[in-house]
Amino acid sequence: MKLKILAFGITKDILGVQKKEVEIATGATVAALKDLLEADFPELKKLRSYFIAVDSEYADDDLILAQEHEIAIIPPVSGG
Amino acid sequence: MKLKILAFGITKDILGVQKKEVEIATGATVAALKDLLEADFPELKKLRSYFIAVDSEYADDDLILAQEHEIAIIPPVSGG
Amino acid sequence: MVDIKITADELHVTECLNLVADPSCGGVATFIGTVRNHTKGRQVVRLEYECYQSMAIKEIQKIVWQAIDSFGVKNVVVHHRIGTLYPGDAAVVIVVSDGHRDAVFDACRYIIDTIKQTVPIWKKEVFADGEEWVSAHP
Amino acid sequence: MVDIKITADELHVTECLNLVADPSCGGVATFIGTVRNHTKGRQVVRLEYECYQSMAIKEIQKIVWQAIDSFGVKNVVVHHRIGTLYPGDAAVVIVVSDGHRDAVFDACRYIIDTIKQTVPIWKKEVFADGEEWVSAHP
Repeated sequence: MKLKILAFGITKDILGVQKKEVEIATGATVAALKDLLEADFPELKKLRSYFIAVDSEYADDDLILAQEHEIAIIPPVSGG
Repeated sequence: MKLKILAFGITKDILGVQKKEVEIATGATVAALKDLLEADFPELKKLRSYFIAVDSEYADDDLILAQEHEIAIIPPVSGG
Repeated sequence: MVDIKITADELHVTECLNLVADPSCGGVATFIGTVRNHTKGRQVVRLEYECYQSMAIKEIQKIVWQAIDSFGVKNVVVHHRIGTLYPGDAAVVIVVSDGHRDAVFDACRYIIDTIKQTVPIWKKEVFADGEEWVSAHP
Repeated sequence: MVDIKITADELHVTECLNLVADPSCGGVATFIGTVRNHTKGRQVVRLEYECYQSMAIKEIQKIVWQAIDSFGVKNVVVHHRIGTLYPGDAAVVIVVSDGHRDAVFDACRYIIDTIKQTVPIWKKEVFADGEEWVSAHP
């Protein structure tokens, strides 16, 4: 399946774009997506941390992704 | 000696005036002044508490008073 | 920067904020105490604030310097209003700015808590059917 | 009353204070986060704030409702600015009002502390000689 990924902050710089399509096995989890992203963009592993949000909520590693999800990479936040 | 006493808040109501002269033995302490005031104005004893300030500072009971002091009765404060 | 004022005039929060404005400070904590329209179920018509001015200024100065000592904050403004106040009016404005967020909160809270304990300012609540000096009796 | 806003426009503290104005509330605590002119000894030229808007609003709403649940406060305003900010500009204004002084301080502090931990807003510090996403790296 194809996932649409949004990237913000430093992850937008790492991916080079704000929106990206990623091809991944149907039924893949958040953890699998992270592995895939880290393989393509090893700079992600140098971050203090990062999370995946699904439909505007922080997602656990075992959440199963679907094509209709809005998926975002959330690097360490620094609001305020 | 004669002491000039300022009264504020509810103690102004109890004394009936904002400034009062009190006659007391030379060398009297804050504690002695309080006894004298409470004898004349028993309503003072019904307060939650009250303090004597001497020259704009809270005074201990054993401080010795003098005619040139500015003395004030400080009932429970309620600023803010 | 420290600015302390006791005044019968209306308090202006923006004036206080402008006083502490400092581009080296990233955090500003403020406490504003306003007159409530009720107390223990009774409707408040107005408050009458009275003050022993010379001592009140001294006591507020002590509190502000204790706060600066304890929490290391840079700028503090304390403006207290006296006289007749109506529900909604600001009676006290405290503003603290510094580079450290925890410090500005701690200092601001220390200042208002201690003002309420030691500064010789008194308020009388005036109700439709009577009046009462706040905290005077047990 | 709850009012949450993320905007590219200048923040106005008096607007936020007017929103929480409530004669049943005697205490108002405010936190204002402003842009500092230096960080770790380097001169800050400007900050660039970026935001995942739909999620950021949701996360701020969660935080505000947790604060209302935990501390029982009545009125909360959170306005966060995004886009390009310069030293001295307000990036966030939080205002909490209630009848209880401790509660407004606790709620205000909880809200800013938690915003800094969970809300998807990012700032890049731009220096004369480079730029850096804040907190991105260990």
